[in-house]
Amino acid sequence: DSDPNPMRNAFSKYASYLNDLVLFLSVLVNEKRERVVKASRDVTMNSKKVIFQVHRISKNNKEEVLEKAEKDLAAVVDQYISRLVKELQGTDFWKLRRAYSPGVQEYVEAATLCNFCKTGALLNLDQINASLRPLSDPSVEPLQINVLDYLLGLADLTGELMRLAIGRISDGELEFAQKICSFVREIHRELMLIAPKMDDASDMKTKMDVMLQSVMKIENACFSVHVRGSEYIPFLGSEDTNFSLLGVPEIE
Amino acid sequence: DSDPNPMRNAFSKYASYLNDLVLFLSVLVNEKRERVVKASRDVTMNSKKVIFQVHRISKNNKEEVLEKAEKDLAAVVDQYISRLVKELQGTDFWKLRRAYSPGVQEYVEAATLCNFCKTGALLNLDQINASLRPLSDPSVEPLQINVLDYLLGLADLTGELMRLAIGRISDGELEFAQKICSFVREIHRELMLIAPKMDDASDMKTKMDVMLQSVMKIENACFSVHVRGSEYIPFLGSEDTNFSLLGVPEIE
Amino acid sequence: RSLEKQFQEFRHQLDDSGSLRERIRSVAADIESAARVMHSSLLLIHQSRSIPEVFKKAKALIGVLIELYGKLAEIMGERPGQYYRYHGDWRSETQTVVSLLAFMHWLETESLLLHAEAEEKLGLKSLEFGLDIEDYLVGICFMSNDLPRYVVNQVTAGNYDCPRKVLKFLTDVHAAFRMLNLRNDFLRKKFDGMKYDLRRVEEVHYDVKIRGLTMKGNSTEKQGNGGRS
Amino acid sequence: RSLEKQFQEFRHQLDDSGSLRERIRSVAADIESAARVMHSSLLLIHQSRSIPEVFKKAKALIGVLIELYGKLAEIMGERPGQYYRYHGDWRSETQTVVSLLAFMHWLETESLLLHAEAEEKLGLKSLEFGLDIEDYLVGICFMSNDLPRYVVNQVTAGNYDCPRKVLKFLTDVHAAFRMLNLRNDFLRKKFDGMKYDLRRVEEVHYDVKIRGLTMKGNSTEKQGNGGRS
Amino acid sequence: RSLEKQFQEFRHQLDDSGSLRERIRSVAADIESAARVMHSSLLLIHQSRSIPEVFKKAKALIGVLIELYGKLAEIMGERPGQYYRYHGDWRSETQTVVSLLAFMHWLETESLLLHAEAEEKLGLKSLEFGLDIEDYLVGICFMSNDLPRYVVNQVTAGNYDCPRKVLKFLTDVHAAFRMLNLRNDFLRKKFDGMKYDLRRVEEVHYDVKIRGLTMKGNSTEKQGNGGRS
Amino acid sequence: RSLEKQFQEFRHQLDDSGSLRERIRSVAADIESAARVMHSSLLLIHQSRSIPEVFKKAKALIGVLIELYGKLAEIMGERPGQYYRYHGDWRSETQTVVSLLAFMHWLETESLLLHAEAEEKLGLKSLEFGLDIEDYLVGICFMSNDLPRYVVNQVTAGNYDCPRKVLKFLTDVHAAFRMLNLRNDFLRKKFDGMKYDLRRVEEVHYDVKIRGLTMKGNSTEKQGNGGRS
Amino acid sequence: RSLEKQFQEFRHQLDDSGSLRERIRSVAADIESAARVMHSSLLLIHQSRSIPEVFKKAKALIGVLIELYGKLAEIMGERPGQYYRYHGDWRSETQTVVSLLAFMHWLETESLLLHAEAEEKLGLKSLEFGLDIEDYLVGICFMSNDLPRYVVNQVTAGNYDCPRKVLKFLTDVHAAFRMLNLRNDFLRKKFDGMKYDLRRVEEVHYDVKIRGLTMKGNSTEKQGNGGRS
Amino acid sequence: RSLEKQFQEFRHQLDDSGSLRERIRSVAADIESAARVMHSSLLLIHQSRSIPEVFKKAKALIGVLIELYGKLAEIMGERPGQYYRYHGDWRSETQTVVSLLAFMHWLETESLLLHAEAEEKLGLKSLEFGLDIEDYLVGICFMSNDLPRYVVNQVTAGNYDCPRKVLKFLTDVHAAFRMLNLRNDFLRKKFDGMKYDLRRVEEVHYDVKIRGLTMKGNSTEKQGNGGRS
Ligand SMILES: [Mn+2]
Ligand SMILES: [Mn+2]
Repeated sequence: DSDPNPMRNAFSKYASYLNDLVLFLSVLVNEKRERVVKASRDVTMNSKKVIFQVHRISKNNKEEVLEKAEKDLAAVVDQYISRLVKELQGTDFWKLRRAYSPGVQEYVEAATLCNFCKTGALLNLDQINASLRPLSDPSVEPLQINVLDYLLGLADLTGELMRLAIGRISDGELEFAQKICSFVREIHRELMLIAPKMDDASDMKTKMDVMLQSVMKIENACFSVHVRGSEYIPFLGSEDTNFSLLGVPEIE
Repeated sequence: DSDPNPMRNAFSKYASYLNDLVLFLSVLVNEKRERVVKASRDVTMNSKKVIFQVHRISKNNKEEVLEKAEKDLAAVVDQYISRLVKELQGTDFWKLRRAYSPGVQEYVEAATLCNFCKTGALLNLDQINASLRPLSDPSVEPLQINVLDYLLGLADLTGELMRLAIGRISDGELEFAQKICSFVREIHRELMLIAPKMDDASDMKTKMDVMLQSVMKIENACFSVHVRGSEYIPFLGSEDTNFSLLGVPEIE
Repeated sequence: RSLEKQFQEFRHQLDDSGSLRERIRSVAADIESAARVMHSSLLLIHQSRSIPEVFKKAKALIGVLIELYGKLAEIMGERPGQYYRYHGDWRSETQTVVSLLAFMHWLETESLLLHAEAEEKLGLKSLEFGLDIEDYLVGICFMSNDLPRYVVNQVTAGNYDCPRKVLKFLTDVHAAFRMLNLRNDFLRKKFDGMKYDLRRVEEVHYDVKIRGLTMKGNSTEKQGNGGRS
Repeated sequence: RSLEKQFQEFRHQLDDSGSLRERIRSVAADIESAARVMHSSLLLIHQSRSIPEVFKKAKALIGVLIELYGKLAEIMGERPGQYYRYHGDWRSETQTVVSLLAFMHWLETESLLLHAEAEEKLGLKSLEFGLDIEDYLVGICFMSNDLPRYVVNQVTAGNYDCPRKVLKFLTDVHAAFRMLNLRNDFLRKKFDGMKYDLRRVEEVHYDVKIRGLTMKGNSTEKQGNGGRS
Repeated sequence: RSLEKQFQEFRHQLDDSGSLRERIRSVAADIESAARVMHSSLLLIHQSRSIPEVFKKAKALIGVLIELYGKLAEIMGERPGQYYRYHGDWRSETQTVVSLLAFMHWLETESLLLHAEAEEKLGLKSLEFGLDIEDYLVGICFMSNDLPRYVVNQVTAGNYDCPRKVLKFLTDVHAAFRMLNLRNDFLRKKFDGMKYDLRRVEEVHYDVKIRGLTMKGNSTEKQGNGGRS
Repeated sequence: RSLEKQFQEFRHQLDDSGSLRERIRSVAADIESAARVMHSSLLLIHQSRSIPEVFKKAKALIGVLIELYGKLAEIMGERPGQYYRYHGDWRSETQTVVSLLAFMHWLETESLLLHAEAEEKLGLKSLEFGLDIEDYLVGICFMSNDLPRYVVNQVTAGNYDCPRKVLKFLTDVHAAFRMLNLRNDFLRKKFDGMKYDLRRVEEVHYDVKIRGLTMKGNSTEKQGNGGRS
Repeated sequence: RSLEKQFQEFRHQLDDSGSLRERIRSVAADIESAARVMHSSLLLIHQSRSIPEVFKKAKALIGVLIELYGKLAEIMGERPGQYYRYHGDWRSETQTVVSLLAFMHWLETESLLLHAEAEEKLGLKSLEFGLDIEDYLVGICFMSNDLPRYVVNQVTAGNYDCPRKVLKFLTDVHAAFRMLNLRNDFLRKKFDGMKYDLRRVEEVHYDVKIRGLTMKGNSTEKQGNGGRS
Repeated sequence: RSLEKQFQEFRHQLDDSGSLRERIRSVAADIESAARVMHSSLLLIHQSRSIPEVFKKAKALIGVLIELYGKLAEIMGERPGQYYRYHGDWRSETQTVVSLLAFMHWLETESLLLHAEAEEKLGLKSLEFGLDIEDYLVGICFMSNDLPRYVVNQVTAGNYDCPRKVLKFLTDVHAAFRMLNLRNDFLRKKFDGMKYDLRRVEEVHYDVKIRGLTMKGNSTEKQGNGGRS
């Protein structure tokens, strides 16, 4: 097919131009996309491990468990987020967002969960982003988690907090559970106002429904502990001072 | 929690037993599963590339294109299937089937497609498995593709053959298209009898529906070439002998 | 032609494995049915019948189960290396069986039925056909789901010491599970549910404790099986 | 409290990007509307009106489009680096625009509108706001979809040389696309459809050729625009 | 022609069975409506109204139901052997009716409404048009679903003996059901749900028992129907 | 030509009703947004803030809503007789608004917000533009869905008399709804859901009652309940 | 009590509008049935029966339709201003009716049935109850969907001039529709489909033209209705 | 006790009808399998094998089917009046069988297989166990779905007269179906699909006719059509 017609020539010129651009797209971006997806998957898996570690918390091992979780979290940043950052460096964050968003969300979930357990407060987006800044080569734009991924991560956080609260109640840590309850309620109220404004509003809507379920699960658990505890309040404190409500340790 | 009760001890013994068994499961198998999934994904992607290469076929480049395709196919075996085989060696093929099945199916699709284009015949399962045997360490059981994956791959092959047939008709290669048509019809008829017997019969049922669509697409294309060609059969051959039906080359 | 010949052969192979599956399913249905009857008889425990009475029928059924698993093992013996091809056909039945055995074991010994013990009870000694570990673990979770109901009914029947024992047992089992590195799958979900069982048992324990019933209970109604109140 | 403050800030940011999106969508709707009118006037080509007549209105609309893309570029200029955040909101409109421009270009020059030419026609010179390559390629596929209809109507109107030209053009475009390494996505699907366009044009070419109409046609009905038959 | 003749005949037959179905559906709608009103009046039991008061309206509606089932039987009498062809059109209504009758029966007699009794109450004596067993069983399951709510509200109203009675009843019914080999269908699913009812009633019984309310309750608030607390 | 003339006229009419719809949707979006903020501030009731505190913001928003419904009424006034043509565009927003107003009304008066009262609160006095009855009823169902959560949190905050009051209210509303012959549609489905709310409130009431908390509660604990015990 | 009074009133209103809807639906079903028979008899046109023969039955049914629409108008007359509340219940039937009338009109006059003409044919002169414009337009789209089949069968029967006429007609209708700014709804989707009809008719026209059949056809088989070939 | 006695009796009845169903399903599976083999051999018709060759295997299978339906009839004979209770278990198999028989019948006789003929072919003469009319009709619709493919492949094989014949046949069948008042169910949906088959056959007929192939075909090409031109 070596016919020397100008249009085909133009197109093969065009095709070599594609070697700069389209192949840039399909090789560089497609393969970059693949690599980013893989890196994101690793971030997800290892963030999940951190979350799992936090759920190992119990009344007596709090410091120890959280210390380990924080160490693991730091490892996620050092090993996996940094790889993601390296892959993303110099490319358009928004163009590849779908490829890395799941990992980032899961990391947000893990980081905010650890922080809440330690400080009882919400880890801000600015704080997270500040902690990521050192990872990037200073010459290029650093990876900054965007508001959307942060909020989507927070939405999932409430599910983990619910699991945590149920566990804490079983462990007799009522105050901790109540603290979680207020915190989750507050996040729910704030996100309710924000949800419809997000770019992916319909995803967020389903997350909001799940979140309300989580809030109510915590409230119901607090309720049943409360009514059970209320029943004998007059007698408590006199007879049986060290009988903590619904705590396991008294067995034996 | 260092209480010295026998049950808990039993359980921690049990838990250390899990270091042999469950952690074997969760580390060895889960991580093995992960690795097998990844290897399978690579097999899929590179088999798809082979298929794509075959679709570059045209009237005048057949040998060249198929040679390249076969080389690529051999590379899939050498580089990716062999990795899969290495991962699977010594483990239960059926246990991890879900993890590697997609890759194997796609490889079957690519291998049978190449073979059909070259020889016009169906590459048998035995032939494929024979070609894989050298990859394995002779001491362990070699990877042998099972009937189910082979048949699922064949089912998808018919879709690729349909695309091929449409392309060949555009290129004036009617006979080739008709050959494809008979071949696909035959596969459809044979699979129709086998489909309900398969382990994953419901998956196969949807594939059968798609396959019938493919068969009919080829038949319809052959039909319209035929009626168009029939119209002037009396005049053809006399005037314009080298006017091949619906072939591109005559332009210019 | 070779194409037809190949497909003919496939047809035979698949017919073959189809009829194998049929045989497996038939055995699995028998296992299911035996487990159902066994479950039925164990349910009497909630009506505070005495353990020996409750166990009589159940124990007889273990013999049936051994036989049925023997059949399965035999069938699978015909197809070496294909255990996991057909495993899905008797999974959930086996999980139920494990849960029942583990519950009986607890009633008798107040300890957890270990994996090896479960295999032994079912006559599965051969390496070829064992009890899948995940099935065992799911079975334990199922057993846990039945404990709150058991505790509630025992307390109703006056057996006030029961919650303490079950709570201790369940706490230990729960702790043991937490040592495992569970994937995000069916087993993990079942295990997550165990927390609710634990909580419910704790609540009952609390109810009993706060009323000072534990002391009384232990002396007077040791067996807790005085018939229905 | 910092929590509330943070969320308040988010609310502002999202309101902000929401109103930005609103502005983008409004421009995109205008692009869509201009493209629709342009398409409408180009449709007259199927009724064999003369090219200059058909193009008059269409060309005027290119000016409108330049302006609208200018607006988009301006809006995106306010948000450096967020092109791909909002890109989805004007994608499909741009693909349609490309298909129309490429069709006009072919009618005038019988050659393919190149990516750079398309950008130029739309006044997109800045690096910040260019024509996404995939959008360009999808646009070319859309154009291809219209060619069979064009060829059929031209032949009906007596322009017998048209199929040959279109066939040559489409064959080249198709070959060029095959050089690309397309992912298995929307673009790939659109490209796969091009084969059917090619086949249909070939059929028409065949119909014309077999009847020896090509020779006649060229001399007598050069323009092929003698009004409706 | 024979083809036309055949379709003409089909037309008659289809029209025929169409109008039959229409008549059946109209009766079924009336049954549904009567059952709805009956249910509505039975709901007052949850507000601890006295049984006679609650039953007055409900009993009147049984008369209506008898009449409606009479109509159905008459219609089906026109088509011997086709009971099961049309049966689906009044199934779910009948299941609801059975559940209401069985609930009333329990309130009056503290025993299970038997199948034969249900048929009798509905005036179905003929062999041709009986109460399908599966419908009867589903109806019993539906009744079971209402019992936990009933027990909760009775206890709230001070009727502390109610849980014990209901528990005994439900345990017996549940045990009886377990004797059946149910297919894996709707009825099986409904029956599987019954264990949650049983569990809930057990919990309420537990709540009452552990607080020693059973003793008090029996003496002072025997009927437990002193209006809303 | 008459064809063209007709379509020109259609064009005007469609553009007209299109821009009308645009205006309606813009107002509806504002209603949605106001309702959302209102809902968010009412959620503080679950954290046991005092009613006046919770209501401050919400009450201000009612003024906004009145204004927005005024706008809607004005727009519809331009199209007499077409209320139901556009009604779908603000339906679901109105249902939410009704549910919020009814919840506030109950908190203040412990009675149901009547249809006429709702219209009045929203400044809808004109006959032309009223509150559709089905929208009102769906709104009431939505309110009912929020009550179980409210009751649970009130009890946790020590307000033990709340379940009794809510139960009475919900029982009455539920009974009133049962009088209606609802079609098999959205409203019917929503109403069918109400029975689960009722059941949940009954359970909470039961939990409180069985523990004898109702007596204690009233006298000793008034915390967190500004104007209400 | 005011609550009860309110719901009693609601009950009346809902029952009222329920029975109204029933009446409407019954008329709509009759319209559907008449349209079905009419369609059936028009189908004979595809078998090349003569127009008068085909129209005889169809025309008689127009009388039936006038009567039925009269009934609808009467019913809606009882509820001024609620046309659009119930409009959905006869929409799709009306669209079918319009498509049939427009097809007949084209067969007789080779021109488009105008909206006013359609209203007149159906006896809808009153302002209160007219033919909704969108329904009219959807009906025209439906008619367009039948034209390709008509053209194919006419050509098969030897009526070679038919494609030219239909093409001209459909081109005009299509162009007229393009003037409208359609919302992204059902009508828009239907209209988008019209281009495939146009394309198909163009193809048939092309087939006839390229074979020089147009000339022959016109002289010998003017009517093209000489029975089946 | 009467409760237990009742459930014991139920158990027998349910086991009974369960094993009956098992037997029916086993026969139905055999029918499905025979029909599948039959279908597969009939598919050779698309490869233009001669009818006798194609029919050889298929006809043998009719014998198998007769036997299987005999078994079904026998089983149902044990349960007079319960035909429609179990009918669902062999419905879809029977529909497939009818479609195959009707296709064969058309190939042999170019006429529709009547209901009575279908019954006869399957050896169903007894009144007790006939071929349900709706199943027969669905089967005919299924056959219709296969005709376009058949026609396309026949023309490709040079049998140019085939479209005309099939079109005539399908037009008649379609017209006959239109006489029926079908409910809005499965059959109606299947019948609605028949018009697409009709349309496709018309198109094929058109393609053949417009090229004047019908004349040629009949005289010159008889290849691949054993007994039919
Ligand atoms: Mn999570
Ligand atoms: Mn493929």
